[in-house]
Amino acid sequence: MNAFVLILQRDLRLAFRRWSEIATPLMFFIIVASLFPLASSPEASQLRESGSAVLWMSALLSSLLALDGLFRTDAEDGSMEQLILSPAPFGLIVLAKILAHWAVSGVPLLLLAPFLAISFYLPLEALPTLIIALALATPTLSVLAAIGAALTVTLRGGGAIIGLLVLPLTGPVLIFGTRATEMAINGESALGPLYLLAALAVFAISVGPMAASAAIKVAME
Amino acid sequence: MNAFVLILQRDLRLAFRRWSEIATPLMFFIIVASLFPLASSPEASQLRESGSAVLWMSALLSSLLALDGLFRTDAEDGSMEQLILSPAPFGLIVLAKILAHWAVSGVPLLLLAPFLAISFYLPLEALPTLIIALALATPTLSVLAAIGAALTVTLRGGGAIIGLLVLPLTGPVLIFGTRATEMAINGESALGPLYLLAALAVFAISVGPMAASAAIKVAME
Amino acid sequence: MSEFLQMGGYAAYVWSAYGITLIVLVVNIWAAFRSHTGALVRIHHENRPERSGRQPTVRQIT
Amino acid sequence: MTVTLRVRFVRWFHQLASPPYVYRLAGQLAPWFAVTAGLLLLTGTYGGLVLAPADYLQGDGFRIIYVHVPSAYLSMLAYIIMATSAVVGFIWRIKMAHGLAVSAAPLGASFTLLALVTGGIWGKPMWGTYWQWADARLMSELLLLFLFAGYMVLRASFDDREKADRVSAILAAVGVINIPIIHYSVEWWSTLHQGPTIAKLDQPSITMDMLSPLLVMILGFTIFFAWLLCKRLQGEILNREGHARWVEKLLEEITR
Amino acid sequence: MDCFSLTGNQPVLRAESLEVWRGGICLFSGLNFELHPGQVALVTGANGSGKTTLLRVLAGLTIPTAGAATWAGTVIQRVEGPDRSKVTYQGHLDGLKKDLTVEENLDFYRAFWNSHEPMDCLLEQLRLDGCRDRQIRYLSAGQRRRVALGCMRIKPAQLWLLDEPLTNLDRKGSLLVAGWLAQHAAAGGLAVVATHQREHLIQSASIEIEL
Amino acid sequence: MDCFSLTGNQPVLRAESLEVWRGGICLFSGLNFELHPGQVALVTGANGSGKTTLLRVLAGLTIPTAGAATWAGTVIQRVEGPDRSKVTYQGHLDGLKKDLTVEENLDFYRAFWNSHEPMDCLLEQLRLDGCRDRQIRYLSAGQRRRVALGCMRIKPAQLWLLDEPLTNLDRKGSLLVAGWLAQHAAAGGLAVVATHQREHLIQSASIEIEL
Ligand code: HEM
Ligand SMILES: Nc1ncnc2c1ncn2[C@@H]1O[C@H](COP(=O)(O)OP(=O)(O)OP(=O)(O)O)[C@@H](O)[C@H]1O
Ligand SMILES: Nc1ncnc2c1ncn2[C@@H]1O[C@H](COP(=O)(O)OP(=O)(O)OP(=O)(O)O)[C@@H](O)[C@H]1O
Ligand SMILES: [Mg+2]
Ligand SMILES: [Mg+2]
Repeated sequence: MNAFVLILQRDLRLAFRRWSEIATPLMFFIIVASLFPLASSPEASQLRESGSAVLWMSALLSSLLALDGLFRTDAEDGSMEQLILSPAPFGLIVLAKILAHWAVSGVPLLLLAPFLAISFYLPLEALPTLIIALALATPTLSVLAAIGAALTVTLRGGGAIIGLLVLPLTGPVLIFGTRATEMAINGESALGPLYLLAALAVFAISVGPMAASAAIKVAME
Repeated sequence: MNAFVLILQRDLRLAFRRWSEIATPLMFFIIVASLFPLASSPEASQLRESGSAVLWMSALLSSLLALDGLFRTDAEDGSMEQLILSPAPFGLIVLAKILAHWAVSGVPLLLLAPFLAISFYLPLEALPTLIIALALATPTLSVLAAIGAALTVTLRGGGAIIGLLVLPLTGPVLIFGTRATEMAINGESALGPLYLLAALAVFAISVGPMAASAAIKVAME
Repeated sequence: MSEFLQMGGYAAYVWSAYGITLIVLVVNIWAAFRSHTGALVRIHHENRPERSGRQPTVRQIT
Repeated sequence: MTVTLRVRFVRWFHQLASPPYVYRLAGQLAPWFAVTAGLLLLTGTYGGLVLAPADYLQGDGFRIIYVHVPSAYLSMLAYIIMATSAVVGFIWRIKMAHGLAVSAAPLGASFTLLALVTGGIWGKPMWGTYWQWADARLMSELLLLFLFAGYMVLRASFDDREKADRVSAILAAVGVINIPIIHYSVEWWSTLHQGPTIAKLDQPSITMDMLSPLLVMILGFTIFFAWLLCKRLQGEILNREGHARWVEKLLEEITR
Repeated sequence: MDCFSLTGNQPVLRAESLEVWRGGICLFSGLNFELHPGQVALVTGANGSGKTTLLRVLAGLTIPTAGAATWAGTVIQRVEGPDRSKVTYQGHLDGLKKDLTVEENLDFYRAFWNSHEPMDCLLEQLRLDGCRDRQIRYLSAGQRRRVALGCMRIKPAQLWLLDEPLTNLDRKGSLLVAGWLAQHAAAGGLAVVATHQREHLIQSASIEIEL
Repeated sequence: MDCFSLTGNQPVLRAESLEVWRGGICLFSGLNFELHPGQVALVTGANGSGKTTLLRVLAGLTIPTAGAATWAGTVIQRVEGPDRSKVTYQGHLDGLKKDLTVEENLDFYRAFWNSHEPMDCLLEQLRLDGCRDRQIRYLSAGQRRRVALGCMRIKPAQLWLLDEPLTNLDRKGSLLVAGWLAQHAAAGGLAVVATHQREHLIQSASIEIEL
């Protein structure tokens, strides 16, 4: 448990040391979501239609983007070996790293999403569902991205390959997420897809860190 | 000139040594462009409306994504110092690196774009304009991304900060590019924005490598 | 007077625009003064770095 | 005659690179700027809100012009000042020029924000919407805000000030491309946003009693900007000079 | 140095006919040795002879092709839980975070290894007092190595596995490490040290393994 | 080794009251020296004393706070064009591409420096013949250093700037480097070498700069 807290603390401190790193995925999220309407035709009705799609796509991208270095930096400076050799279970350490990543990428995204949704003219009643859906989806996305990062930890250019490996896996998350948003926009109850999102999140968090830690150990051998 | 060819050759070889690196931005491009219709409602008329926007956004993102390591790997393994100390002008070497990057990220994108455009139900008559616009825009995007990569070459998490620095710079390219596509879709002549795109490309290619090389030299100091 | 305040029906827009402008100007003034006095205070509390120019030795080996 | 002029110019140029001189100059100019800016802004506001007649199309809503246009114009001016002085600093290695660029950035960012907000507020009664994504001018003005932000974030990520100066100067220079696009976007594409209004003085599309408060406001904003630029520059110089002898002396004077 | 709670003279680290292959080449085979408490082993050999590989096998980071390394009777990779904190490994890479300061790096490992050693004395020994609040990225090569050695030293482990610890160190640094090794051995610790600077460390060693 | 076309005894590398500050600390100041053709300078000093910084200044990669380093009369940063290929710099990092093989790395630098030296003999000297087609990522630390030294050696430069070239090298490797230095000096070359292993290189040196 001690190790968990320590890793969480260290990774958060590293992220805050360069505050630009926290600001950047967010800025990215905003910029993508605001450039998009520029590139498409500007009518409000249209924006609402593709708004939720754009929100989800850019949430996905910004949570994937920041993940390249999650394990790579540790592997390249030799800390990973020290972490592997620690008495604490390695899966727990990996979980702490994922949690830290989510705290600096996922949480601010949740806080920003409502504003973007409003600027895309999504109806106000849909907001709670949208935020719950994002809150359930972003941890899953982080775990998935972490598995990708673990698989490619000693490969060069892993940053790009992560997208390749992980994007197909994010399909279900995106489908349920946008389905929930759409249902909320149409005024229906979105409980169904939300339950499915929650199930995905539970599954990802319980299995993901183990898979990622196994992959790292093999890659580091 | 010798140095130019050598760097081009080396970078292409490095890219092909890990073929996944070439495949990844493409896969990314395809997946984003095919997940998008999934995430939004799938009607043909709608798709056509956002089709060109999605095409441009994903072209932009995929050309930015692969760029993180363009100078960073060289800086971290010490090759950059050797390149700086070479008798050849450093701007030329940077240009070669950008060209190599464009060849493995931009060119395949150009080849794929028509298929995607068709799958988004864009009118066939708009295709030539779309491809010319992409052909003029992608080098500019590569140069801009290279400037971002150069500015952040010694920063940790530079990968993420690049987005913030480069996306505002890409604004004009996106504005002109989507404008051209839109005009072509409406059956008008898109010569105006295409000329502007060409001007931007010429400007970017003639000034960009100098800016990037100056940035690298300062950052490595 | 109240006619003036109503701005021909555009009161909300005009007054909010002017209000926000006032706020931005005031915040700018405050921030600029703080950046100046802040620098003064910081330097005052810092202690001066001592200049310890170590003299390297150059030896001929015979 | 010309020789003495040139000598004088060269000496002046050298003085401009000397921190204590610039610090003192900025300190002397600041109060004058403050007073002038205050007077101009007060008269301009009075003229704009009270004296100018209501617009025959927009009614009293048009009065937002007196804050919107000056802030929009100043956002661009601030960027140009920032970029030019950064480039000058880069080429001739003048610390003071970098200091000027750094001081202009947060001011420029705030005026950009102000232009966006006042424009948005004005847009609601005029266009029926606060924001129009596809309008190139609005978009490029937003990008200008991001450019300012990027400049400041990039600086913050370097621990070495000189490196930060030189690297961020390159970013500032590259971003200049955005300025003509902001300015000409309304001419290139007919969009929602107003075309040039003031520049066409020969065929005034705006009457004199509407125009004069606007000019006063523009001048007032500019001098206000100059005032705060002086204050920020002073702070920036102190940050850079640290414990130089003249700073120590200055501190002694102040604490005494 | 406190003494480790250990039962007398029994061998604690043992290599049993270790064999490692890499890319179709046998690096070493039939490697047998025993290391008792209080003994330091020096691993020497030409470049590429397998010193690093041997140390990684002993740390449980690499699985040998044949044979086994055991620690107090247990095969090394199977050592779990608190017993793992009895081994420390310092490789060619330093394991430091470039964006954290010297003190923050040391603090992290101190908490991570559950150590209660005082830090001031350690920093003074390493002559890092002046760099305490400096980020690792601004340190010189030798200063980084010193911080890494400090992180190693702070872990209260009985078995030290050190891969070329003298790299980039100046003369005083080398003497410090040699002193540490002697001290460690005297307190009943074990160490396996790979090095090319045999002459600096041979005094403290009791076994030499030449690959 | 071919002789370099140089005019007799005039000083070629000269440091004039060099001074470098880092983070509010003066690393060294008032450093003056001259290096003539055929001379090798050894830079020694404790960790963090500024050896790497001095070499980077001499290579034109870092700008000194005061003073100047000149090469045949020109300030080093202003040296342009073919004259730049008269200087070679080998730092703490090796400048190799991990994904390319030994041969590919050497080939690249050979073409890049416009060199026509034969490679087989070099590989044999470095005892890398067996690793020719192996990617750098699979090499041991010392083998990587050997490849880097090979890349350095292949550039037909007159001034060598080497930062701790003996790091990770075994005994034979150290002897090889010392031999190269002697050979280089005999052929009229110049070298500035930072090292902590003074005893291995002092024979070939004619000036020692202690920071
Ligand atoms: C968020 C919305 C808006 C933004 C970002 C914005 C931005 C700008 C900018 C950047 C300029 C300076 C252009 C230049 O000097 O080249 C400007 C000028 C101007 N704007 Fe806006 N604007 C907005 C909304 C509006 C609205 C709603 C109106 C009036 C209906 C308006 C009227 C004007 C006028 C009259 C000028 C002066 C044009 C000239 O003389 O060149 N703006 N605006
Ligand atoms: N995949 C591989 N294919 C071929 N050879 C390999 C592979 N991986 C490692 N090797 C070889 O195995 C050896 C690894 O040796 P190791 O790193 O243990 O050497 P070392 O004794 O530590 O050398 P040094 O003194 O240089 O650090 C090297 O000769 C290396 O070339
Ligand atoms: N930004 C900075 N702030 C404070 N100190 C710095 C900064 N950058 C470098 N230094 C200090 O400058 C010195 C750099 O020394 P340099 O790398 O030249 O040492 P060196 O003689 O090569 O040492 P080594 O033998 O360890 O390689 C170090 O003491 C380092 O701590
Ligand atoms: Mg080794
Ligand atoms: Mg050094």
